[in-house]
Amino acid sequence: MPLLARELLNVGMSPDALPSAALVALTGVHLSFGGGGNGELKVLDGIDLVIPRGEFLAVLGPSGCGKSTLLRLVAGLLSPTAGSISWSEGLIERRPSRMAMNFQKPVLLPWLSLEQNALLPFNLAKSEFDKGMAEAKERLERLLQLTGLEPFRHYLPHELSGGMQMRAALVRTLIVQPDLVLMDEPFAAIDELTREGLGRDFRSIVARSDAGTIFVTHSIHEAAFLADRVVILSPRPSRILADLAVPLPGGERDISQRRNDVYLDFCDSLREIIANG
Amino acid sequence: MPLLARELLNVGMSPDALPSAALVALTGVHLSFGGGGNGELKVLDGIDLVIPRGEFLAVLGPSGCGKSTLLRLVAGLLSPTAGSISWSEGLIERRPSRMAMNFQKPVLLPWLSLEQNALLPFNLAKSEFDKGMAEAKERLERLLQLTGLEPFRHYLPHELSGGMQMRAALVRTLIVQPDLVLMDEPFAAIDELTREGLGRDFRSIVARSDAGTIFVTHSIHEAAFLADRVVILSPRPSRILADLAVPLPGGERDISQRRNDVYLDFCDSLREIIANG
Amino acid sequence: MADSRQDLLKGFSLGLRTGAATVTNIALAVAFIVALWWSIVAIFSLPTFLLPSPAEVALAFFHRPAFFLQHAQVTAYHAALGFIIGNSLGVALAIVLYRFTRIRTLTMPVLISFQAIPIVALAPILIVWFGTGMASKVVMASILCFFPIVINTLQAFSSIDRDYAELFDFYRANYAQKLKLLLFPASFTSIVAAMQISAGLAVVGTIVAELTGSDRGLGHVLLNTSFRFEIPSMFVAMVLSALLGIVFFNMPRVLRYVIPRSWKLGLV
Amino acid sequence: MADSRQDLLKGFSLGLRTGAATVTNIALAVAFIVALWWSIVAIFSLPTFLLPSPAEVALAFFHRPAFFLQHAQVTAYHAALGFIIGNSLGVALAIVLYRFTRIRTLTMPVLISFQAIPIVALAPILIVWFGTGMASKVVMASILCFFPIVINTLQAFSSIDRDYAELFDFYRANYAQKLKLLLFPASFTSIVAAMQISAGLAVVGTIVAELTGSDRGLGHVLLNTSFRFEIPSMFVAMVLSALLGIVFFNMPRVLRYVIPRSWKLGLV
Amino acid sequence: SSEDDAQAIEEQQETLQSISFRLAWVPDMAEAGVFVARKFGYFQSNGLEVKIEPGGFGLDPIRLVAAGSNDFGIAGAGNLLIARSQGVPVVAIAAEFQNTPVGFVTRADSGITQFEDFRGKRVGVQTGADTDVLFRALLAKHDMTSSDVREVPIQFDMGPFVNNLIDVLPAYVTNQPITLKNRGFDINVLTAKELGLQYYGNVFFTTEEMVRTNPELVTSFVRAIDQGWRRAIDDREAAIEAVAAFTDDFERSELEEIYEAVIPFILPDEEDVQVLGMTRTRWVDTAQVLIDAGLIRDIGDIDRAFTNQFISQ
Ligand SMILES: Nc1ncnc2c1ncn2[C@@H]1O[C@H](COP(=O)(O)OP(=O)(O)OP(=O)(O)O)[C@@H](O)[C@H]1O
Ligand SMILES: Nc1ncnc2c1ncn2[C@@H]1O[C@H](COP(=O)(O)OP(=O)(O)OP(=O)(O)O)[C@@H](O)[C@H]1O
Ligand SMILES: [Mg+2]
Ligand SMILES: [Mg+2]
Repeated sequence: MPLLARELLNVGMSPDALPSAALVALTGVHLSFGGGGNGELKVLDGIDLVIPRGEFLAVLGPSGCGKSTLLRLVAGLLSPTAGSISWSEGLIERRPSRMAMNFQKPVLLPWLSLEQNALLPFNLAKSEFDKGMAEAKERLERLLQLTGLEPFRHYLPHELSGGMQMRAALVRTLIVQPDLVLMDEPFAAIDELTREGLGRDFRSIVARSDAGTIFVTHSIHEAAFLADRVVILSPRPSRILADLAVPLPGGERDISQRRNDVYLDFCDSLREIIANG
Repeated sequence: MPLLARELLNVGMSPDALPSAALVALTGVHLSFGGGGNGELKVLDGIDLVIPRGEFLAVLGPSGCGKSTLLRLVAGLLSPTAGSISWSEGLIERRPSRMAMNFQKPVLLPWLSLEQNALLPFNLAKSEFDKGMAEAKERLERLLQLTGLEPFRHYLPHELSGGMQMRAALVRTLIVQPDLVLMDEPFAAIDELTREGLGRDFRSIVARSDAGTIFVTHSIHEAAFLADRVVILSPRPSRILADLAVPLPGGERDISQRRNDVYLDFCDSLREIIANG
Repeated sequence: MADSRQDLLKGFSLGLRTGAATVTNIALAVAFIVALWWSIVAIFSLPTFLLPSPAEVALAFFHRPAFFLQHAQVTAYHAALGFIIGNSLGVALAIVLYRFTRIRTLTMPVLISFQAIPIVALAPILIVWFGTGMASKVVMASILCFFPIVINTLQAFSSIDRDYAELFDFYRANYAQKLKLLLFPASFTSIVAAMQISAGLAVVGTIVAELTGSDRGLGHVLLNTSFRFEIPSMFVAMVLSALLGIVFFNMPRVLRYVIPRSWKLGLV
Repeated sequence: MADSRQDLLKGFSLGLRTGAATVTNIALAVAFIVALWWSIVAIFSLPTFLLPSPAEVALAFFHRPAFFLQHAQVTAYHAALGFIIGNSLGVALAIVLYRFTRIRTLTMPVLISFQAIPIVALAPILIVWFGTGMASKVVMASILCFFPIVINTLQAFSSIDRDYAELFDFYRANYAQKLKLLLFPASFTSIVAAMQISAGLAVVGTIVAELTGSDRGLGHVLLNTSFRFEIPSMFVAMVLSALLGIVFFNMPRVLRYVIPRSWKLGLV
Repeated sequence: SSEDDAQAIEEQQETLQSISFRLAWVPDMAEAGVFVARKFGYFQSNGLEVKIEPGGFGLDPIRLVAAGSNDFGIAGAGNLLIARSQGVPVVAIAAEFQNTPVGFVTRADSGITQFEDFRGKRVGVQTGADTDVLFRALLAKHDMTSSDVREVPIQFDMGPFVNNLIDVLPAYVTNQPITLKNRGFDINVLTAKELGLQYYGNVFFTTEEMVRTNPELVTSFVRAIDQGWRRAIDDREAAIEAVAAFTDDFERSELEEIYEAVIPFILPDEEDVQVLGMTRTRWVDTAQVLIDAGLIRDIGDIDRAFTNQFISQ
């Protein structure tokens, strides 16, 4: 069992007794996809993981190891084959006001403009939001500026480039201010410079709130630079290879830290764990 | 006009008079998307570009600048608003045997298994291929091994992870052996280690043939490491900011060159051009 | 290549684009039919009582236009009511059946078996239950409209991309929201196409009902003129029913201009 | 949540899954209808001539089962032929119309106007052209089948994702390949749904044709028994036509097991 | 031997002339003579091979015969006159029903026993049908208009009457009253004749052209049905057997009842008229009914609407 999880979980604790600091706890979670002509496929093979309030957790792992599946489990969109997951109160029931998710694909509704797509969470769960549409619209403006999508607000999804579609999905995710944010490779289709800027901005947005974050990425540097803690998954069937705190200060971070030796060494060690996993 | 293009093109040459070493030449290509309620959008603003036989060209540029659009133009799927494009003989007409394209999205047919999707080009243009299905199947096996998809050959697309879908599309693209390969961020959804491996393998595959390659990527390091030449596009409306030869040897490359100072400096200079663009 | 792509991507319109273009196309089509008809009559030198020429039919119409138009109006009114009722109920049922799989499993065979009962055979019973007045006509038109809508709507709902379903599940959208923001917009063109099919059936259903007991409507005119051997007048009724069909076929397309706008407005 | 997702994603089957489940469901549905029917008769104490009880209808059937089954067989045969012809022509026309936009623009209003002419009124002309025999029945069944298929197939073709269109254009797929590898597989469930609609219409079309001049088939039995007020026998004919409808409705589903497999085989 | 017989028939068939014949409605005892002619070889012995085709809903024998789809047909005499008034060249070659079997049925307890009693009552109207024609003529004859009764549009089934939606049911008295009585209804039957109308029922007809160009064929045809009807009238068993051989729609007991009801309408009720024969007087009366009903303007060239030339004297 990884270190942090062991700290937070008393062995033998019932899944409902969630430590007050924790948002989600996974205990011995197994998941298999089954049947359908291709035989059973074991994807997750005993995952123990706790996400505390206010923490930014990055998840690294080879393609197809089960990262998206893990996020789906945390989001309550899938149920584990074995093991259990417990959420802090209201987290599941009050999506999307308390939990937000950025899917690996943009999943924009083709008949709605960028702006309308971005406001979808509000329209789907009006009653959940304390702050109303006015505030959402203010936030929309800021996010459109941030992502450089302002001139395209009335474009339909098929008129946007691949990266712009991902950014539009990002706006939709961040327009709510939840307790837990699930991000599935949000910056994969975006160029390096924009990506760095967006990463920094994203971290400062969640750092200012008390939100916890699970951030799936393929970039070791991005994981190390953005997160407070990095979890590395093994190839399928996936177990947790490592669960490490990032040796950088909390709060906002600036680009200069990327030349920092501690940071570069940390990246190298992550790289080594992955390569040997 | 960028250097290489000037070398290859005689000023005032007719678009049909393509230098024998060139696969494609773009001359003063402009492209706008228009009308549709959102006004005109200038995307490409005078692109001159020549892709010689056997060259690996990387294209860098901010999200939404027009990289995918440029590939669509080269592929003959769009026509320029102004300017002209000429192809070496048969390149357009004999797709996919002489030109292959890897789209930014995987675009796998949902009702076909991975394997069936990968063999699609052969089924669509049987008569174009000198070498028959037997050879294609051999190649399929090698590519499935290379991409680690062998155990999933009978899976349907929705049963694959995001990265696996991209890899499946890659198999479909590389199963033919064309003169020109167009790659639109083929490794975007794939983890770093796999990505490095695939990149190396991809380069060695095309290096062994005489194929030209246009490779759109968001990663400066990837561009510098894989390509013979890098083109940097400005933000929309796009022009060519720089067109630079990569100071690394041709042929296959190995990972040690990534620690090479010449390489690192080159990356820094690319980075600088992009940042100031 | 660029062209062939454009072609393949061209939006679905059944060839009836904007209002003006629609009218032009229909005019062209009508001209074509009339030409064809006339040449058949001429080439086979068919007698009036088998197939009158377009001129004879036109003459019969202009002999008493008000008479024909009044009856056509009655049929149009009943067909429109039947269309609205049949489609509303059909969509409503599809909504329920999509939600409750168990009910769908049990209900479909029942519905299908009703669909296969020839309405002409049902007519006498409908007359007994709903009287010879308007109700029996409207009921028959509704019944004919009903099935294509139910089946096509269910089909359209079921073929929506699973990624969207996941998105809406994540956002805890309730069924009403799924309907409004996902199922309907995504199925819109399918449902309009189904309504276009049922629009024609509404006209046919009304006329068949009028054939089995009515003193008004095009069905009544058909029956009466065929008995009086006024074949050109009978063809006037047939031509009017065909024209009604064209008008009805284009009615659902109005939805394209009305509903999506309001959906969008409702959203932002 | 996981459950509701499953629900939303559930494949389209109109509640009729595998062969065994289908039979069970139909049996349940039939039992339900019979129970409902019987209780209506009992509660309102309806006389036989208005609505005979299931027992009376069953009695009428078992009085001369061979008679009814022979006529049902004739109808089934004609309807099946009409179904096959109508659907084949319908799909063929949709293929042509989708390819040639200009033709589509001009043809649709013509087709629509034909659809809205009540088939009963057309009967004399069809009889003159096709005779009183089998041909006129098959033609009418085909005509009724034809339109839903054309319209739904066109609609399904037109709603295919543009990314796929681009892929096929890049690979220079010709129209035949697009049809075989993209348009048909992607529209498969839509086309099956449309065929299910037209399967019911094929039965109705045949019976209507039999009402207009025939000495065989369920339509003939309906006409005869209704005229002679043999209401239980008339209901036997109606029940048989409903059962035929159920059988026909499930026929297109066989395609699900046949065609996709061959497509796949053709591909690898 | 039977083989020789078969060969003989085959040889004979080669010389037979094929014609088609369209019934007015589904096969019924009303065409017993035709079926007897078929069953007992009278068509063959007259050199004919006859294809008998049923009528049905929405199908008009006059249009089919006039268009050349069929050679001969059966249709209401009234329809024939209406068609002729529209210029359709068809001509009656033999009467089948000397009087129309059309009439009205009322409930016994309704007290409706004559046309005057229709006032204010709910009368079923089968738009355009013979019953409608007779009803309009009767209105005119009694100086009534349609506003004197309550018209209810119906079709050919008895549902509305049985369910008491109407008081007066237009009916074929050879048929529907039997059904109603068998179902236990107590009814009055008013035939057209009893109400004072002289009106032919179904007649055999062909085109003027056929009469002009191929009178031998018409003669053969009429002779065959004449022989058929004479046998049918004399031999109930033969009639029933012949109808049952053509259609399995009826049960034997029904056929007997209908036979008894049909024959009186076939038998001539005028002086010097034989089976299938016609008179100018009754054709004029028939036309007068149509004139009263507003369906034709005048009797026109009534003499050319029918011909007795093929009836054996
Ligand atoms: N069909 C279209 N209609 C209108 N605008 C379009 C269309 N396709 C692309 N665009 C616009 O063209 C611009 C360039 O798009 P393109 O897809 O080429 O960008 P890109 O460089 O590939 O970006 P990315 O890196 O995000 O994929 C974008 O601003 C996009 O909005
Ligand atoms: N619906 C499904 N049916 C069967 N197998 C599935 C299904 N969904 C996912 N899988 C399998 O589960 C494994 C993990 O998938 P997942 O999407 O979680 O990977 P991932 O770590 O997100 O990969 P990537 O980095 O490529 O996105 C894959 O092998 C995939 O084939
Ligand atoms: Mg994933
Ligand atoms: Mg792109």
